[in-house]
Amino acid sequence: MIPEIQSFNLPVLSLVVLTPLLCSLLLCFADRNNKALIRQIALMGSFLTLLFSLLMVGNFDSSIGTMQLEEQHNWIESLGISYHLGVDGISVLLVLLTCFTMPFVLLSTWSSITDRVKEFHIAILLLQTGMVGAFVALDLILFYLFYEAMLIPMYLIIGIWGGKERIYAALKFFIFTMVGSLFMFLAILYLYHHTGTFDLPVLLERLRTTNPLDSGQQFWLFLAFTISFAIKVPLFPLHTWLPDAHVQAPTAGSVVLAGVLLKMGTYGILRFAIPLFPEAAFDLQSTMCWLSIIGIVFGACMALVQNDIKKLIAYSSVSHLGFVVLACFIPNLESLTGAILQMVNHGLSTGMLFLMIGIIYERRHTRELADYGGICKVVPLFSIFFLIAVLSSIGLPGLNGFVGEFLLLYGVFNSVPLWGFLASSGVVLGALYMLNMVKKFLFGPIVHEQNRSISDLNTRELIYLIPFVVMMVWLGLYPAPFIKLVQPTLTLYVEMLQN
Amino acid sequence: MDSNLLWIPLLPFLGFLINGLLGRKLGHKTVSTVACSLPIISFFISYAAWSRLVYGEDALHWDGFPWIWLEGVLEVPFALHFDGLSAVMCLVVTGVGSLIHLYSIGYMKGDPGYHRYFAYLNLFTTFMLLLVLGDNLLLMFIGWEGVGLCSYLLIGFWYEDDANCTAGKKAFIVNRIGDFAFLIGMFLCLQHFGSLDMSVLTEATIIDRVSAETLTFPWGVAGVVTTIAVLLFIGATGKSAQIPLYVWLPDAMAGPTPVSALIHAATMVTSGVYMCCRLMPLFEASSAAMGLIAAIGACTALLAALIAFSQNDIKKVLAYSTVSQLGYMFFAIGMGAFSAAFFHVVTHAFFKALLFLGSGSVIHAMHHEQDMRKMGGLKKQLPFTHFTFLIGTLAIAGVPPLAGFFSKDEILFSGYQQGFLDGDGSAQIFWFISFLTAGMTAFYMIRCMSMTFWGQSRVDEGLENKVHEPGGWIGFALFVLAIASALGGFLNVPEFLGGHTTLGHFTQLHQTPILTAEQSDALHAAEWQSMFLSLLIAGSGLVMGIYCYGKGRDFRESLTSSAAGQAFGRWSSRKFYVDEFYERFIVRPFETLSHLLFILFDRILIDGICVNGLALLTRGIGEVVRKMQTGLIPGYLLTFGCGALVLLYILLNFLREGGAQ
Amino acid sequence: MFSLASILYLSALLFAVGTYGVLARRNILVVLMSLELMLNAVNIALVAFGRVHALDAASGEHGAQIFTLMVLAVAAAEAAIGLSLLLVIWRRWESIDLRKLCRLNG
Amino acid sequence: MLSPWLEHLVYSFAAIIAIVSAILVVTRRNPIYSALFLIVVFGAVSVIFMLLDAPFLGFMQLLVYAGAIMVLYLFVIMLINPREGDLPDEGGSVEKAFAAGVSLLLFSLLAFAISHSAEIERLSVAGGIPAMVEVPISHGGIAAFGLELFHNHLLVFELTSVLILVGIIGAVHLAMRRKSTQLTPEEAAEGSVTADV
Amino acid sequence: MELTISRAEILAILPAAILFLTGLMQLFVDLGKSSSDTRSEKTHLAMIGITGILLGFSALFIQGIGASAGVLYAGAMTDDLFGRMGAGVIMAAALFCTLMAGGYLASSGNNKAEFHSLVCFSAGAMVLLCQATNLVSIFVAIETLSLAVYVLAGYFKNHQSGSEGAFKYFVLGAFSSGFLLLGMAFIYGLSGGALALTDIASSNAQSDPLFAVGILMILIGFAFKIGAVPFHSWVPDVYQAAPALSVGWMAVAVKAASFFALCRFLLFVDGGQILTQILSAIAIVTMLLGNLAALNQQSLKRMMAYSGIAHSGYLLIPLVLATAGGGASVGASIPFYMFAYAATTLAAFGVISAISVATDRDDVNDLNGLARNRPLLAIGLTIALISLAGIPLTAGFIGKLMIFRDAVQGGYLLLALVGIIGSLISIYYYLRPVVAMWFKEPKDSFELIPASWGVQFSVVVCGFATIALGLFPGWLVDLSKQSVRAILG
Repeated sequence: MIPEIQSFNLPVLSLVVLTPLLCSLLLCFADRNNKALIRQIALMGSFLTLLFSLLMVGNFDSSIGTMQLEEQHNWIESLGISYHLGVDGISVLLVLLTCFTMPFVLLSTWSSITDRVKEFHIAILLLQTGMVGAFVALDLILFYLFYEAMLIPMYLIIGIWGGKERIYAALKFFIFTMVGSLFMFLAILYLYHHTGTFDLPVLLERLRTTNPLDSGQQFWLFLAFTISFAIKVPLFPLHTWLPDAHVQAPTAGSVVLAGVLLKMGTYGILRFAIPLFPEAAFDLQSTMCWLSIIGIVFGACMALVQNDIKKLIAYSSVSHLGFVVLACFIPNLESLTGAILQMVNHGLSTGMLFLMIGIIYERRHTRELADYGGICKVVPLFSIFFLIAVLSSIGLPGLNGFVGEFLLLYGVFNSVPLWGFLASSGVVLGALYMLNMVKKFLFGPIVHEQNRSISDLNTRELIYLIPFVVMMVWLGLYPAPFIKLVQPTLTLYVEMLQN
Repeated sequence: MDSNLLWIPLLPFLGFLINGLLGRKLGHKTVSTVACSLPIISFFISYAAWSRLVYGEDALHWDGFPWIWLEGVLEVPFALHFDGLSAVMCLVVTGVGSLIHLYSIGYMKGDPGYHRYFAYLNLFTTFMLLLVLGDNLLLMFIGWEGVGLCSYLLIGFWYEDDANCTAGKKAFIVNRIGDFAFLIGMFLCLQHFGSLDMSVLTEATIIDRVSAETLTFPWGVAGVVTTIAVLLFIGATGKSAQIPLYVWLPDAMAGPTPVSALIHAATMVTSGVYMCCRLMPLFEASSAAMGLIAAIGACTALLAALIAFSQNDIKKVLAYSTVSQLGYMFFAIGMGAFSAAFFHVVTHAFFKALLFLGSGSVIHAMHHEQDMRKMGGLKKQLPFTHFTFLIGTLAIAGVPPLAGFFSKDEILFSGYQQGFLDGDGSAQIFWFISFLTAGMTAFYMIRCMSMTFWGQSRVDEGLENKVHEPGGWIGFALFVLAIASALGGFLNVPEFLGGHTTLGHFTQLHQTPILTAEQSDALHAAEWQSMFLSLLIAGSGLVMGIYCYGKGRDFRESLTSSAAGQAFGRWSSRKFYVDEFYERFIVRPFETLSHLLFILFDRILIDGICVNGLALLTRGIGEVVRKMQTGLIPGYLLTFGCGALVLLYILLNFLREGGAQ
Repeated sequence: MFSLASILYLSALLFAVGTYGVLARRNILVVLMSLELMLNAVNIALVAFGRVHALDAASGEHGAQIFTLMVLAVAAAEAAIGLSLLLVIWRRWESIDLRKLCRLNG
Repeated sequence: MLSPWLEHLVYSFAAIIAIVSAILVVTRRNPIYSALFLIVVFGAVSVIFMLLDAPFLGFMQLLVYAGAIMVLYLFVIMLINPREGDLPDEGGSVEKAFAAGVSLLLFSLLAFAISHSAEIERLSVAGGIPAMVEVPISHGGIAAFGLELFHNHLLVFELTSVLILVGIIGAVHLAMRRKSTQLTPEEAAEGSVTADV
Repeated sequence: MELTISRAEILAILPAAILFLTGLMQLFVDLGKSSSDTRSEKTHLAMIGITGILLGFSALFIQGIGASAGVLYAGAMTDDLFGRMGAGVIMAAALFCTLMAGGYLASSGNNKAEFHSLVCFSAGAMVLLCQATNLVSIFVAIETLSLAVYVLAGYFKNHQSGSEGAFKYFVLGAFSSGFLLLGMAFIYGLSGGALALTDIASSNAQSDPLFAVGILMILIGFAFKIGAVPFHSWVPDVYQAAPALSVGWMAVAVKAASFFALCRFLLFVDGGQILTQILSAIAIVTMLLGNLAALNQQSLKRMMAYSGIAHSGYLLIPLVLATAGGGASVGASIPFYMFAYAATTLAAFGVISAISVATDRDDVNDLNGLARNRPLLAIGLTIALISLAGIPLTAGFIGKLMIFRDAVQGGYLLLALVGIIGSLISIYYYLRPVVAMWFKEPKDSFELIPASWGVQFSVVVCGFATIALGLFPGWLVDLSKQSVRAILG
């Protein structure tokens, strides 16, 4: 799907990671009043990043499952920290997702963000650097750096451009995340103390061979890592920051948050928590699975009773990512593949939903379901796109949502039928709350006069919505290439977990 | 390998794209041309394909491309399969579908959502064809949910009315419940068959292997095949409106009438039956499942018929009759008479579409008046409609030689055979139920006829003279369908009437038993008996109806006014309070529970106490610590001194102990 | 001849008395004096130690005494600063009560 | 050179005087008295210095403390000249008792440490009586003292000059009255400081 | 025996000497007009100061950065990398204080040479303290710098609470130096009349209870200087009342000097495991109390005071490890952390000084809308706070990383855990100013906060340094390790 460009070996990953950073530095010197220029620079930067990420996929050899395109340079020898990047099947799709989302997010903010444009774009580009970096970092400290580096920009984005309760929400977001990550930090240090390295591959090797951890250590370390990631996901019952953050964040913030940031948690579990401490993961498997199943159902129930659209979708994210976490803890190929696809799918569908809510919010300045109804008549185009997004998020076969969901649920069912059964019930509930929302939102008679004058999607909005739809259909009808990208890695992964 | 198959579903999809994207720009004319021509073309393509089957080829197959494709672990291709069964279904779908498309041109004239309507209709056709042609359950599932989506969209087509949207939502969600079971069923198939390909699922040897395996549930052990069959059947109950998931279908009548005809009568609702036929060997392998299916089928048939008695909305009557007919089909499946069931699918597609379209033209003529109490004596104004509707009625009532007669007779015979020849007790009961139902069907259809067309007019003056026969495409569609439902029966004339059960053989659903002469004689005798009985019951039903709604009005009065009559009337007209039951005992409790959870658990417990509570606690401690800083120098000095003392004490104490040791 | 221990006890006692003065009194002047007292107490100990180690001291014969001299200098400088601060306080607060200085707290 | 018992006598005498007047220093209400008694303490201490063969230090003690520091004190006392009313009312018996307790504990802990110190033990009775080693006559004399000061402790000596300088600068800056009477912003904002709490 | 001073000795005191001379020059230059124009910026003072400090700084390199001169002035001081590191921190701090002082003092109408020269004098004393290897010199250096800082704390003498703060500082300081002195006396006595640390280390009386008491007393003396609980009482009051710049100077330089001296001291003497336990207890209490008390502060300076206490707590961890026999390697985090802390704290107090000049207060709400009003300052302060909170890509993070890593490596998980919890709590109050600056709108009086070129320059440089040290700390880390190794020679 991407032209194979094996010939010249650029440091592709560094390019992907650093382009947004450089771009944001460039922005620092831009004139703050020349908003158009700032926006264009940022947009160019993100598109360039997308380009590089495609290049990355082009250079990515999908036939082998090991780390690829690795780059390793000494950084802080004296502390044993190295600049070590690499991608494998697990991360490549997520990097792609991130780079895919960003330009359109930026595009979406052209009309919504008019205050402190410069700061905003700098922040969001830094955010991208952080996200991509975290996905490709192979040095624990480096990962931690990026992981935390996402925090400040997101915090600012929520806090500066957010809604009424933004300060509370931003603080909650920050503290919640910090709680987790600081304990993870401690755990990382302990690992260093135990193995004498921060480098993930080496670390894994040593843990397996020279200096293994005893079960007690495994337990605590696993806990430290998993809690941190579970907060990011967010896994029930650590989810309460999410609704606030989503509701208060500006559109772009919500999109990035739902589209990419939450994946950081599931990715972390997949990349660090489980491979590093397999036994502990195995011991706590049922606990985690039950938690995520509860999360699936609980999130759905919560979503059912929300009146604020963004809150509703926030809770739906809790439910959806419950699936992913559940699958992460089921070590078989189907479920893991499903999990990764589902991360991407959730990124696409929920991201698109948030984009569209942002669009309607710009026109109507309310997120209360009660204030809408019947707008399907006024904004048919909008309604169609919205419906597509909804359908993809409730996993209608033929759209992306279904593929991941099916693989994932089958994987779970295959190893623990009961869990598979319970989790699948989330599919029904998903349809329930989503269609409720659609009914109240789009259909029915028009009760509010203001709704008669809403304008439909304009070209710019179409430009950044259509790619999402295209991806949804592509992933829904011909996901094979994507699956091929991840399969070899996951095969190795599963083998590793088996013994 | 025949990629032309792809065009059958693809063409309507193109129609959907064109109308959906550019529909608003194009005029009504282009829209309808595009929308109707494409299904017709795919009708002819499937016709061509069908003819290839007729001339020997046993099946056409398109390998397609890898879809959900985990190399060596889970390989689901996007492949199409065209055998006898799917061929016939294709023809029905595209044929009847095209007719209804044409009909809609007249019916939907001047509707603001014209292009939207046709787009949906095309999309539906696409998904239906995908459902029919899909070579594996998962692909079928795309169609399966896709048609659900379309019905959702079309039921809520006039979305300004809240009720319509609610109905649509209900349809989708109830279907989802079924699909949930379907999904689990597929998981089990994957687990035990290792594939979802129809060829594998119907492979006798594999089925034998699997049927040896069992699953343990908390409540006991069950065979894998049985479980799968039951789960898939539950899926079917959702789609095909069987107990307990039939409740959405009557509400689905909120949609435009052609939609009701196409989706909720002719095609979609029969996809459950189609699925069962597709997996015939699988179902046959589990007698328990078959029993359940038969029971559900029979009961559904009866219940729906009972409700149909007292409905005054013409479409509701037809809706319940649909449910009841579907019950028949499942009854047949339960009895192992797949060919009969599928035969009934086909004939039912004809006459039920006819009836709906007829009612549609009535409603159209009456300016969207559906209440039969406001009709009557329309025979004069709508002679043609009346004629076609009559044919439909007789067909469904099972009057020879119309289509319904043959199919229904086969179904009843299958019950009769299993019940009385093979001496199966439960089968006898089910047979009897469906036997009664046949009579009821005739009765309430006659009731519907007479309330609508016969007797003196109850139409309010305003309309009286406006009512006129809708011509054009509407008439054409009615005409074609009337012929079809008149002659459709001859597709599958049983041997004892000198036929060859063509359809049965063509679809490979009917296997002629190898019998000795006297066995076949006995069989034929039984067939004659059963046919006689069914004719009898149908006739009596007709006569009763004609009498009650003709001369014997006072007799009817006396019946209805009697206590039992009233009680029955109330229950029947309130649909036996099933909706209320669901509403009160499932939907509402669930919502209240969610509310409670949200307030108590999420807001108060987690967010309030655990999160913010902790924060407050910390700040409280901070406040206390802060207050310890009094600002008095002596206080500071004392802190200093005491601190020094304590440290000194600790030190010396330690040293003393150290010295002691 | 008096022993080293006895001198140390003496200096400890003086130190304690000084501490008492610092802790108990409110009059800034007296507090300052008590501080001087503490320094003196230490001086005694120092000199005594120096005397004991007069010949074997690693820091030379008079190490302790020189240290003490430095302490004297420090004491003088401290007294100067302390007293001028006292003057400042007196000007701004019209009081030499230690407890009055409690505007800063929390 | 006094005879040992006389030395002992003088020492005990000085010690007692030192302690008693120290206690008086910290207990007198009127700072003047405290100051006077403090001078007595210094005198006693310098006597002890003498006894410890540190004559030069003894003189310095008298010069610096009694001569300079105490004069400074008295000068300040005269300057601000607190009347009876200005004298802060001392704290109640409770806090006095508390302070006493703390200082007593401090003493006892120190004493405990001293009494348990083997080293002190050794030094106290080293080589039997007399505990203190004989020192050359020059010991503690100004010449030896000065030589050592400028050889081993030159740096510190120089540093002391800086110390004194800093002391002078500080004293001048703090004690000097400002001509310009306008308040600094921070002064103007007095109110806010407590409002912060 | 005639008086001889070696070249090494001269070079060793050169930096300090230069600083002293600078202070003197500033005094003389200003002598004429000291009392008159206290509102002018007096750039000449800044110029003299800067040149002097830079000269002194370059004097550090004459011997070669890594060179170790061994014992100088009969063991009164040494001249090694460790000392140079300390001197580096202190001079950097002095440099920025001098840069900012002019504008700050002028705008508060108090610009006299005393401030500048006192900074220089105390800086000199601190430099010597970092190099001092003998009890007397340590004591005198400490007292010199203390006296200077007392005066700086009460520099605005007409400022009522200012004088109160200064006096509190003075009384408690004198009290603590009493203890310090007592401890030194005991150690001198018990180590056979040794004053030089090397001699003390080689003396055989280390097991004696009185010796331990002596060490404890000295510890208390230092604990007071670094504001460790329970000897911290003075910190908040003094910080809140003193002029913002004096506070910046105290917070950085005094703490740095004390920690360097303490580290050197503890690496020489061996207090036994009880000392380790006592130290770790102090560390734990300090971390917790500092962070908790800072939570609800409204005054920025007061908040910074408590945060400073907390940071002393973190910095005690390496000392604990050092006394626990971790040896040289563990102390390595102290020099680095000090540099990091200096950069961040100076940036913070630069901004605070600007605020307090503009709004007459240092309330958190006075920062409202600073990001619009003065983005440069806002960014600077934000970076500083983030670094203090120990969030990655800043120097503060690397510092915490080193400290906690050492703690874990040394098996002191508890300390690390408490540290983590502490920094978790700290995030709340470090974010409050950020919220005010970025999320809140400025008050209706939208006048631009006057910030002198000196302040702006310093804030930018310090902020930049913070980030730079966060990204490329390698060289400094190596230097720190090397320097601590150099102590023991």
